[in-house]
Amino acid sequence: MNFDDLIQGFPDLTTTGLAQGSVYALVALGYTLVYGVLRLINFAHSEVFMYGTFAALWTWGLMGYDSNSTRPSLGMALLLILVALVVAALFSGGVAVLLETVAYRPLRKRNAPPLAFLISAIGASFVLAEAMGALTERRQQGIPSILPSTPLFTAGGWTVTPVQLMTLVVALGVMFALDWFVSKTRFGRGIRAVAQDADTAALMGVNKGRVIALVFLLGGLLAGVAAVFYNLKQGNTRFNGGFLIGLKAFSAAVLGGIGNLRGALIGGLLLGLVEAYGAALFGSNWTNVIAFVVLLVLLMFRPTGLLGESLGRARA
Amino acid sequence: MSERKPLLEVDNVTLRFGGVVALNQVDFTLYEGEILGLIGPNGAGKTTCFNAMTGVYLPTEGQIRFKGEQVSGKKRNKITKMGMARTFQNIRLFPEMTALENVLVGADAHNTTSVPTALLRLPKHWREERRSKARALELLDFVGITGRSDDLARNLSYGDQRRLEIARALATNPALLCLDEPAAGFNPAEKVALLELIKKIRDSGVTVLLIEHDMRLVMGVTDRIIVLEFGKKIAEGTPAEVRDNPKVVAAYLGVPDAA
Amino acid sequence: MTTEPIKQPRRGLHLGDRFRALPKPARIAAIVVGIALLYVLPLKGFYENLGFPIPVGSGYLPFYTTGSDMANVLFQCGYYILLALGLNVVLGYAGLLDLGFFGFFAVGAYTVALLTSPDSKLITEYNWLESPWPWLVTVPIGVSLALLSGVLLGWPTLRLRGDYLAIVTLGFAEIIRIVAKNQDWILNGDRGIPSVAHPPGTWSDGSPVFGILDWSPYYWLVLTVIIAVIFLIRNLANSRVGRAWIAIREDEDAAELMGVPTFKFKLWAFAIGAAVGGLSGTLWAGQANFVNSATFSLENSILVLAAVVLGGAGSIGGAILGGFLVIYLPEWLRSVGDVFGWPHSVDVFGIFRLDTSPTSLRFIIFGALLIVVMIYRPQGLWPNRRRAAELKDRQKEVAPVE
Amino acid sequence: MRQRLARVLGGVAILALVAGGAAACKKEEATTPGGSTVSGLKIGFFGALTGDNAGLVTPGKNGAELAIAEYNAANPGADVQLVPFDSQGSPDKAAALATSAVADAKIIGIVGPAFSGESEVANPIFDQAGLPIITQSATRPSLNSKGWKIFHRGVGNDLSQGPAIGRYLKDVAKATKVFIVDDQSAYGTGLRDEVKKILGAAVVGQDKVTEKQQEFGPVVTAVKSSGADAVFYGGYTPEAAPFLKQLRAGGFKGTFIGGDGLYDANMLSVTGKADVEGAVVTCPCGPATAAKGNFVADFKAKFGTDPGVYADVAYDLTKVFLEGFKAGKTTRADLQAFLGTYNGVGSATGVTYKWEANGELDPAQVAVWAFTAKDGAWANATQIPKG
Repeated sequence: MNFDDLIQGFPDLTTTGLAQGSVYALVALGYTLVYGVLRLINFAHSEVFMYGTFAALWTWGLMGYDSNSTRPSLGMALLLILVALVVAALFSGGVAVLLETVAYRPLRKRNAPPLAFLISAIGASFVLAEAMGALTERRQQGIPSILPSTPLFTAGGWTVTPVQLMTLVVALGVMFALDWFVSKTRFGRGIRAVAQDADTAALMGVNKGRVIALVFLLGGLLAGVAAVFYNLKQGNTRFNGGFLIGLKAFSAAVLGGIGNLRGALIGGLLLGLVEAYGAALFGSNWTNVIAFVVLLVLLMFRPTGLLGESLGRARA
Repeated sequence: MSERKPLLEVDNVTLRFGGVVALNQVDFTLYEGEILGLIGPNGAGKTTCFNAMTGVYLPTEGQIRFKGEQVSGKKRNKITKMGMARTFQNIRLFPEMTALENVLVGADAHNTTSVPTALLRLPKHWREERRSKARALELLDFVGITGRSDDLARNLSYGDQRRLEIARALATNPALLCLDEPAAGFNPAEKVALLELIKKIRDSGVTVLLIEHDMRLVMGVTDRIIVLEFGKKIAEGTPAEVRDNPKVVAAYLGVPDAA
Repeated sequence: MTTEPIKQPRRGLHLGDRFRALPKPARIAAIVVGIALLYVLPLKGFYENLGFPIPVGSGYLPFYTTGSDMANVLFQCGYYILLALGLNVVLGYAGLLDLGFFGFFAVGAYTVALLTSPDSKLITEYNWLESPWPWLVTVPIGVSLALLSGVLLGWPTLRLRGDYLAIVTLGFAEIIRIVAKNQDWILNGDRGIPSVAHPPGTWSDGSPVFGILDWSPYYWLVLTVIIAVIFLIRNLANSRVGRAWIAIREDEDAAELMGVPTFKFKLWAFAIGAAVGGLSGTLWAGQANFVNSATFSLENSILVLAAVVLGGAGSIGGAILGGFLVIYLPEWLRSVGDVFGWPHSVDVFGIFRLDTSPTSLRFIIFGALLIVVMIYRPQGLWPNRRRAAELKDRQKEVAPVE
Repeated sequence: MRQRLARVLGGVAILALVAGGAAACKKEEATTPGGSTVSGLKIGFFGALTGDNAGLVTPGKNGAELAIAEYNAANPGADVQLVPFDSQGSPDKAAALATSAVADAKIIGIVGPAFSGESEVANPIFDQAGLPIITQSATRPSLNSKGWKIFHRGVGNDLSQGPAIGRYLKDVAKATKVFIVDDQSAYGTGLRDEVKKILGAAVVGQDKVTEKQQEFGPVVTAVKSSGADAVFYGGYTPEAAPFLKQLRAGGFKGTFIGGDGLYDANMLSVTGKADVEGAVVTCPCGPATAAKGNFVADFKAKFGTDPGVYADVAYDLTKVFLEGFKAGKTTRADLQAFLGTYNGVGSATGVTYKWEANGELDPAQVAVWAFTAKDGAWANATQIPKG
């Protein structure tokens, strides 16, 4: 245990933890949406995210920026990020919808048992990851430096870099937009209806297939957004990079209460902070152990997560 | 009904889910050897009451005693071993097991063979297998589906599935058998056969608690009836007494101006 | 009209039905001969005399893996089959999705390594042991520790809902791996534990039976263990225990209300599965000579899962077939590929280079197979007969319109 | 029914016969002495040719290929082949490959195994079969103490590289506060321990990361709050590149140094030109691109790229085997004896290859070089002075 490091680095750890947590939260929303509607752990969501990181990388490559380029001006940087956000979100969304069509829809049509969905998901995850591995020769790819690394402000030991601020702000913004979408729009009502009782919703004229596709699309879009910020923060990506983030994001979703949108945000941020503080206390190599132990302990005492499950019905 | 020895005592039980009061100070006693009917309109709390008795829910207030022993808070499989068995309103057999195996699972309730014994095929394993199998075949015969013992439960007809559920419950060797709407979906002929079966079960020494919608069935077979409405007991007595109780009539036919 | 019964159109060979139709002595004879045949598999000469045409000078032998040593491949198949048999108890019988099954393999392997290696920290640093123990003594210890770890993991987690169990077991395997990786701890991390003992025995000329160059004895050993394990698991399956497991898988609440102590039997399923997984680990360690943290990756857990599901969950035959295929197929494909010039990578328009070696592609293939099998043959390649029937019914029940 | 039974039993009997015959054949084969013919000799190349760490190994394979191609061209009638064994760098694949290498009697020498982990598994098998190996890049010190007679190392081990890194930090970079990070791999921790020994009190902090880790925020924080002016990383490129990038993004301006696990092109391209600038890596090998003789030109002509890490070493080591072939050493035992007394200068590396009894290169021949990243390339090769 190293309390000195924790106390000394506390402000820095908090900001990095929140930024990392924001990425977790964005990915966690995808798990939560699908779980809320279908009661399915979309194991392949991590790969949807990973495809987003590559989409952003390729976009920047086409715009003339690779890892060796010099840092662009602020205006150009914002443009690069904006374009990448759009492309990565659409690409990830497309992959998610494709995944749903190929791996899940046929199973739904055949009324397969729940375990079959999970195994199909694991299969899809391997196909997606390894296909990208074959395509990129399993090589790690560097991300261009886009945002300046100089802190935005420094006050009393607290420093915030542009990437960190942007990640947190976007995560919060997306969260509120999603909350509004689900609670206020017609599509959102459809989602909630299917989540609560799919059969009745279908009888009431909700197109179940379309709602499910929409949910996957939404999850994919958010994963694409997360992917861009992951790129900016971590500075590299590779074909098997999705797995760990996916696992953490799923843990975050469970932590907050799976199926609960706000729970995903709280869970993600909390997990990011716990990891950052834990790494300082015990050493960076124990990060994953800390994350899992926290999850296990929480599940012992609150089996439905911090905020409980809400998007769907209560489980009898 | 000479000695009136109480088997199950439901003592002022209240059950709340959040703000909803599902059971409100329900209080009744079940005596050995009788057939008790538990009736009430939809949502009156019949199945909830059932679930509280079998340990699925924990009462918020009050006590449930079986053979003089407190039931609440006990593990559900322990309650079964104490001698309380049940069937389900929507059939819950083990669809992938044969009819015989389904009954064997029930018979296993009093077996103690566990992994070491089974792994090494010790004599106890064989003894228990033999005894259970004989008992299971006997029960399949008792409920009248002997010929289907090797069929998968899911392939049985609806009526046979109901019978199989009863056989499975009886295999646990209960003192009290709780039947949750056993006649749901039956045609009149099947109902008559069921009536006979229930009487046969009682005659074999098992007390029966019957939740039922069909008034004719309840009136025809029960010794006493409890009526629930909105989680409260509104009447108790012999079939004849209950039939003439104005509150029951109102509950079932609806108060005219409430429609 | 003749008295011949109406012939029903039958698809497939229905080997199982034909086999069951044989008289008992013939069945026993067939099983004995079949098992004897299994012991011959690592010998190269067997493949040269199968009677298939061998392209001259190509180096190709039917069914033989020319790229890696055949006995070695078969041994790997063997311990994967054991793993699949163990997971089949947990997943196939009791219906519990355990994604961290390989963790128990690690427990078994590390127990053997720690106790039998003269370089183990137990001897060199902690002085717990005076001298290394023989392999045979450590096997029951490894199996018991794996069983114990199954109980310890199951105790808190088996109360959780099914969906969460998957993620928690995944976390468990990850924790085992990270702990094993820690250099300063007893397991010595990536540096690992060298000089792990082999099983005992010498040939008449004094050379050890379980040496380094010839892998056949290891295969024969694991094959023997597999046969014993199958026998024991069948004992369990056809008893109160097996009925309880299947009842739990089918409807846990109903099982509990019928007097099945569900928690106890779920815990047993976990423990039995863990013990078989641990046994597999001890056998592997007895051969591997060197145990380090690199072996226990998540991919291996997934591979075992794929084996069970592809073969057919809940079916012993399926577990065997699945465990065999996931190891043998890529190795065989690689041999065939090397002989007939399958490229290891392909240039696509000069932009990408696709990595096409069978070992690299195997996870794509297995992943796709998992999806396809779940859609078209959810009961697996060698299903339990009943389960096949159930899943067929389930498909029929679906209303034609969505 | 009877007929069917007869058919089944008959089939089984035939199979049993075949099997019996097979077993007999096997015995016969074993008695014929193998490997006495001169033509069709093979050299194995053992290492990660695909997978995450292929970048550190494939240049070496190309070097070996070049050596053999030149030998076959220069010696009419020679048809030496290179047999690649792709271990993907993982110990659990190594055993099967080593066994099949041993089974091929024509393979009488192995270049590799490239990594230390797979060496632990494969070398006992090679040793049992008496198949001599020379590794170009497995640098774990303890490999020399396992009693493997066939073991030869063509480069210095971590005991030479680690202290050299320490000396570089102290004497060349003049670092006074060094933060040490390792990836918990055998390689990384081995280097770490040696570096720590040299630096002593100059080590101001230490952390460990783990394989596949991508988020280094907490480590960066720890480095910054320790006030270090240099960071040593013991490990490989996949973690080192993002770590360095995040260090720079976090405002760290000091020296970054690592061992030969970072000495590849990916370290440059993944980190990016700007962030990798000034980073130092060491290697117990000279710069392959500055190899002596025609090696660089020949390599470029054959493969179209500059020779990468260990290409020159593998080239020279393969040539050691080929010299043995030429001297008529065409069995494993002869070749093993040949290596024991070998003393010759490698044409590409300029190193005098001469092995001690434990298989280590003569210590006088071990040189550790430092390379600095400059404009997206490893440049400024300098030999680190011996301590």
